[in-house]
Amino acid sequence: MKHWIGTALRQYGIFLGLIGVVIVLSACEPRFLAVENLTNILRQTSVIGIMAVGMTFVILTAGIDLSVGSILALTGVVCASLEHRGWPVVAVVAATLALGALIGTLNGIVTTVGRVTPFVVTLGTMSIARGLSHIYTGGQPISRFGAAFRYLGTGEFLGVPVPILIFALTVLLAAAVLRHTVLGRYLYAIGGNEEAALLSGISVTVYKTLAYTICGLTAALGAVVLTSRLDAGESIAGIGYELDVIAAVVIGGTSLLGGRGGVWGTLIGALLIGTINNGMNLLMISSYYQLVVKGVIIVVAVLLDRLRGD
Amino acid sequence: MKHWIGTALRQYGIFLGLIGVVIVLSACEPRFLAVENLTNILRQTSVIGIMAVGMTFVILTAGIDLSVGSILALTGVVCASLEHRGWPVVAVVAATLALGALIGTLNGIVTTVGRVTPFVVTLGTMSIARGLSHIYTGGQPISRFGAAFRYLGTGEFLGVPVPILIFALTVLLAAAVLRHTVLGRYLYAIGGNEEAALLSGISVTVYKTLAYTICGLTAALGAVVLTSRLDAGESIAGIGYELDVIAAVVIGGTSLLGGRGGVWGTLIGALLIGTINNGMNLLMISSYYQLVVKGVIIVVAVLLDRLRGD
Amino acid sequence: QRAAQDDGRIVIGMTVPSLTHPFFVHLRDNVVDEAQQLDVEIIVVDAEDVAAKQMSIVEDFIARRVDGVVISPIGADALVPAIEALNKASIPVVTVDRKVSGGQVLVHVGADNVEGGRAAARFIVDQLAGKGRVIELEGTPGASPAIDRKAGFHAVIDATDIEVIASQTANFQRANGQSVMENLLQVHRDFQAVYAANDEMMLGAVEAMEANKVDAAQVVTVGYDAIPDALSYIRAGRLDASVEQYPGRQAREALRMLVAHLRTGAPPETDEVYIKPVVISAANLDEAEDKGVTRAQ
Amino acid sequence: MPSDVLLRMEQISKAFPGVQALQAVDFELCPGEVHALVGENGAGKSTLIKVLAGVYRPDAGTIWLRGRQLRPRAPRDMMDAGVRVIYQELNLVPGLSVAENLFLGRPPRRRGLCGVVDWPAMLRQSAAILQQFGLPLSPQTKVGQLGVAQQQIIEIAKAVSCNAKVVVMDEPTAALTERETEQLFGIIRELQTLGVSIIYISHRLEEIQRIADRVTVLRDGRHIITAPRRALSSEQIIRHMVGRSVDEYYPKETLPKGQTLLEVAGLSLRDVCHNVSFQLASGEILGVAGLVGSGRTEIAELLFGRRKADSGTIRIAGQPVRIRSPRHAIQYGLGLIPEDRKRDGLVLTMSVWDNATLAILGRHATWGVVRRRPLARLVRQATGEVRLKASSPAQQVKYLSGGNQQKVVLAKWLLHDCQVYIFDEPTRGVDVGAKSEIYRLMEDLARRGAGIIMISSDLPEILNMSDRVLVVRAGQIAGELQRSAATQEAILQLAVGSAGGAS
Ligand SMILES: Nc1ncnc2c1ncn2[C@@H]1O[C@H](COP(=O)(O)OP(=O)(O)OP(=O)(O)O)[C@@H](O)[C@H]1O
Ligand SMILES: Nc1ncnc2c1ncn2[C@@H]1O[C@H](COP(=O)(O)OP(=O)(O)OP(=O)(O)O)[C@@H](O)[C@H]1O
Ligand SMILES: [Mg+2]
Ligand SMILES: [Mg+2]
Repeated sequence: MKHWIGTALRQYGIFLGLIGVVIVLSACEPRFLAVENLTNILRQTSVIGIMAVGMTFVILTAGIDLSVGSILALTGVVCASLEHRGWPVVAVVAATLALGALIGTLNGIVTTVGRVTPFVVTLGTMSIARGLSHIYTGGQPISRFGAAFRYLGTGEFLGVPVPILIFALTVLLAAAVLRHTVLGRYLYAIGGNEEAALLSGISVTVYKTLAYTICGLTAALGAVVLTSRLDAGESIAGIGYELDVIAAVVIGGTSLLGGRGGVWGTLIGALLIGTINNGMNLLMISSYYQLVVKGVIIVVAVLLDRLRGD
Repeated sequence: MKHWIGTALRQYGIFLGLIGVVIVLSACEPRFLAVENLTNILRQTSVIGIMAVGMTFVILTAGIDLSVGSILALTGVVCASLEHRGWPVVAVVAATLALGALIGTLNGIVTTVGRVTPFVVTLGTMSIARGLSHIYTGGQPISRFGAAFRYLGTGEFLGVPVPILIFALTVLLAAAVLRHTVLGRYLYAIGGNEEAALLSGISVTVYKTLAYTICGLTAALGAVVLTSRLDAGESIAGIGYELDVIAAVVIGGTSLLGGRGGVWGTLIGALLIGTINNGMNLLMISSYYQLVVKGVIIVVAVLLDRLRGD
Repeated sequence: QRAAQDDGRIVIGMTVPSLTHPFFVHLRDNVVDEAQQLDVEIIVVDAEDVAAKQMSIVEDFIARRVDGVVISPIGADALVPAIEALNKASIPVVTVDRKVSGGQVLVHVGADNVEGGRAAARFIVDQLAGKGRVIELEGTPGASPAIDRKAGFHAVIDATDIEVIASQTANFQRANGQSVMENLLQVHRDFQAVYAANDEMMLGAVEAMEANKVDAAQVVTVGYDAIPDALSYIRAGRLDASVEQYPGRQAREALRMLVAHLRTGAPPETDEVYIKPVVISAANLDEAEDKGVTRAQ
Repeated sequence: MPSDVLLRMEQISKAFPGVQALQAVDFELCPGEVHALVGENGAGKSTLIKVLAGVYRPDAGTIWLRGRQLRPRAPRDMMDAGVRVIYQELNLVPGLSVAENLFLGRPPRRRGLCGVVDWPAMLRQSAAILQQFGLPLSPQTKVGQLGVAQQQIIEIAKAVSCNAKVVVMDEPTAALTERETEQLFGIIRELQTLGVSIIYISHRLEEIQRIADRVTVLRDGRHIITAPRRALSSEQIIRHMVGRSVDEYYPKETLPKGQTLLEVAGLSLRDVCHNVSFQLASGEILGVAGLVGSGRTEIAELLFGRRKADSGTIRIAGQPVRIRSPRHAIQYGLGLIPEDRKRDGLVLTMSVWDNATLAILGRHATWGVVRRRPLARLVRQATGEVRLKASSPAQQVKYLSGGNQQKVVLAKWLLHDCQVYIFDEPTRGVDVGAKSEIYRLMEDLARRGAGIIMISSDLPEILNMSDRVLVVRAGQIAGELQRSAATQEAILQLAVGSAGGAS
């Protein structure tokens, strides 16, 4: 198991890149390596990270989902309003996840059955879901939740912050699904060669759709964590997240052309982005220069990874 | 020639979708079809459209360029400051275009020689170029230009607004390049089967890089038009344009997996987006509902296109 | 006389920089409400923080032949051509909140972001008695309110003994405010005040401080925009203050003056209405616009 | 041995992670010579020519052309030096026209306007080339619409039509029928008279016997022998290749016919096939012969639900069925081994294990979780049966030699218990040793009661393995021959339609 994770990390991720960034940062700022700060990074990465896990499924099939940020907003405000109506936390979470999965499934169906390229479908959904969340809330945040709900974003379990736990479980579960289930193997096959998958009797329509369902589901899970963490559900949440989420997946080595990559790489990709953001705050780089530094680091980290082989 | 354009339009574009949208809009709002309004749409579409032409080259090779919005900003502020220094307009334009082409070439080189996936490279450039433009201007716009420079964005030539003319020339030139030159054909070959192109002795590195060069060039051309039109060069110009530009290309039927599509489709894609935005404003649809309507129209227009065949 | 054209109903086009900022949502809500009272039709279009988009929206308004335009320009310079186009089409235009640097504007109703920044700084200087360390959260790099609010803030604070120990951007977003503050707390524990260029970031920062066991009562916290959420934080004692620019009042005033002009043809008495930004704290909570009430359906 | 050597490769070594593909291999080529390169699947033949072509850089060794040392860094370099390669795997751009593919990398340009393609000239020259190769195609046809054989001919035409000094052909005939093969030999002879040298790779030893001047045998990446063709018999070549003699080429025995498994009546699809009717019984091997482009593959695709017929009925075990998709076909007990492994058969980015199990994963899962252990045993068995040479089941299929890739596709369907197997060019690119193994497997399947439709362009294979032979011409069944009546002449006659056959 341990060995297996290690291999996977080395194989997919830009492991060296992340290590490099960590080394530089800890040299510049000793407090970077403090346990609290590392926890901090993980906690901050959790929302994007959870969403990126679902996105990995979609990208593995050579698809893309631009609507995750908007799904996050819509499910987030619905989640917040259900909590306000006094629903029990379990029901709130279940309903939120179901809504996310539903929107994802719709994305999938229009893509597969309607044979519209996923970029366009999810671009449409991105706009529609954002509009709906504004309409639902009238643009005002829905805030102040009960302690039970806030536990999901701010609580700790055995000393580990709950968002980190949720993130970790999502990654582990996704890795297991991708590796050990029919669904996972089929998604790789579809992404690698859709024609061959079809001729092997795989129901491409169903499995591709499932990838979008999962992506919608994780976006909703991200929404639960974010809403609880911020103590507010906002219709403006998650604007621009699609780029961060896709970036985490792609930096983590999953190919936009499908069939290659995995969720361990995505974990590293998300951590790399989170670490860079954290590090620049710690080093107090001013905002204009942050943009330059961030861009350079991303490219260099991935280039560094090239040294590794091939 | 005329026939050929017609075929191309029908082949690639979501021509039916655009026609459908136009019919609905002119039924709802008679002023939509007024010449001034149609000119209006073309003028508004020109900047995104010009950039989308270059993006088509990149996407045809199965690449992507996220940095176009930032290149627009950086070249735009440089263009503005050169104008302020009293350079002749021709020199200002030439220098701006050269800068855009240079940045594009850098994108291309890191992608091809460094073998880093273009998504990551241009994500980095997006951040770097944005930061540089903020640093260059200190965040302050550079505005008020001479009449000669303003002619490019606001003038008319034989009754046609100059931005529309530039847009039209760009599309025509690009269509000719893609169809009739070695460069164009090689880009299709590379996007269709990179391995085969390489084994046939095509210098994949050089031609792929050229696609990014062209994309940077058109982003700079867009910057010239925009800067002149707004009478200001701003470091925040073009934020989020990458999505609009890529959307125009993809809605126009060019495949993100490369090798299929063309610049006529891109033209229609850009016009479709421009028409929707314009129409919703004419129909006085309120902002939140605009998002929903826009999303629905995009998806439906592309679905409508499916009816056409296959 | 313009209003007599077509069906006789006055149609107003309005465009704001971004409806993803609660400030403009509130402004929109008020203006929509006011339009109802004035019996005019209004459309409010979001320019998504892109100057070129705002210009296109204005052009569409001209094509639609609206009777008047209310605009809160994204950039003072970049929207001048849009104003000039309106002038050319003889459509009267008023600006709200932010100004433009050229063209003919019927009237400008606004508050000054630079002045608001100064007010926030003065509040901190008062509370800290002129000494201490402060953390600043900036808005989206390059955005004009981010630049103006920062400029005003520094104009005052730099003249005192108060030290700005960290200045980082959180892009006007709550989630970013939270994570940037969490990060800063890793290296900074010794500070007495936090200033954020909008409430969204501030509220995120407050959440971060509370979660990290920083005693919020010991820290002077000042946000900007006085959004309802922020007011409720102030009421609960979790936030000290927020700068109020009265967007509702601004918008209503602007619309009233525009409609009056359209109905009577008379120019307004003044070409600039200036609303002074006020720092709202627990002491003067009722001076804030009650923003929950006028929410549009 | 001729003294004037055109091309010399000395002590070439090349290792890939986990395999030493080439170890100090020497190879030389004289002007106007046809030099055959043979060896088992995975012996290193393709690797050697890719080193020559500048695709791979060798770990050690040197390449000399006309006494000058070359250090190719990209395929372009060797092309400029006059070396043209027909690769084993098709390398065409599916979205481009035939004309553009023929001139890929060297389109005719307008005089005076460098960089502008001369379309009229390109179309004209393409039409001439197509005519020369007997392909009744418009130069504007998209290559993606063509069958494998036609694509292969285009590959050949592309390489041959540009005045090369050396032409390398890596299994050019694997997908071709007799007629096209003859045509190719004609072209090779023509090239020879022009002084062009040819490196010829094939697993069909009778071809080697016919055209080669010299033969070089590789085994496990090592050079075994180079000798004039006359000095080596086919048996000797095989012994050098495998290190032992291979017995019993075609293990065909006639089995008693069982009940009818599949009945096809009146199957038609516009422009593709007309009124196709036949039956298949349990235990039977039904050979399907025909010329390239005759529509055999299309008939298979219709049966398998990849295309939808306009009319006609299909009965399986007596029951009429409507097959709507490949998935559906599989549920009815059909299996299709497609002719184009790269396009339709394999997920190149996945491992041998994943590819082999793709069609049966669903059946070996509990609650969607794959039960690996029993599967692993099955995979081991199947890959053993086809004699797959791979470093491990985890190896990516992309890095297997062509023949071994074909074996993975075979293994995939052997693992799937089908009632009816449709093999479309099953032994394409497979070496002699493994070929007889595959024939034995087909026999086994038939003995177990399965019915087999074997589409093949390899006439000896058809003649020796089929109980019955269907001959397809222009999308129609031109005739049906019992095993006793099936001769090369009879089949060819039906295929080209020169004389009326039984129908
Ligand atoms: N790119 C590669 N990466 C890793 N291994 C490779 C690669 N290419 C070839 N090999 C391995 O090198 C060995 C030789 O392969 P090669 O393709 O040269 O065989 P071949 O003689 O052409 O076989 P065939 O008759 O099946 O085409 C094989 O074991 C193959 O798996
Ligand atoms: N998608 C398609 N569109 C149009 N024509 C097609 C298409 N696919 C195949 N054809 C045509 O159908 C005919 C039969 O194709 P194909 O070459 O695959 O037959 P085949 O008998 O299997 O021969 P082989 O497998 O030896 O190439 C050819 O004339 C081919 O051009
Ligand atoms: Mg080979
Ligand atoms: Mg065939």
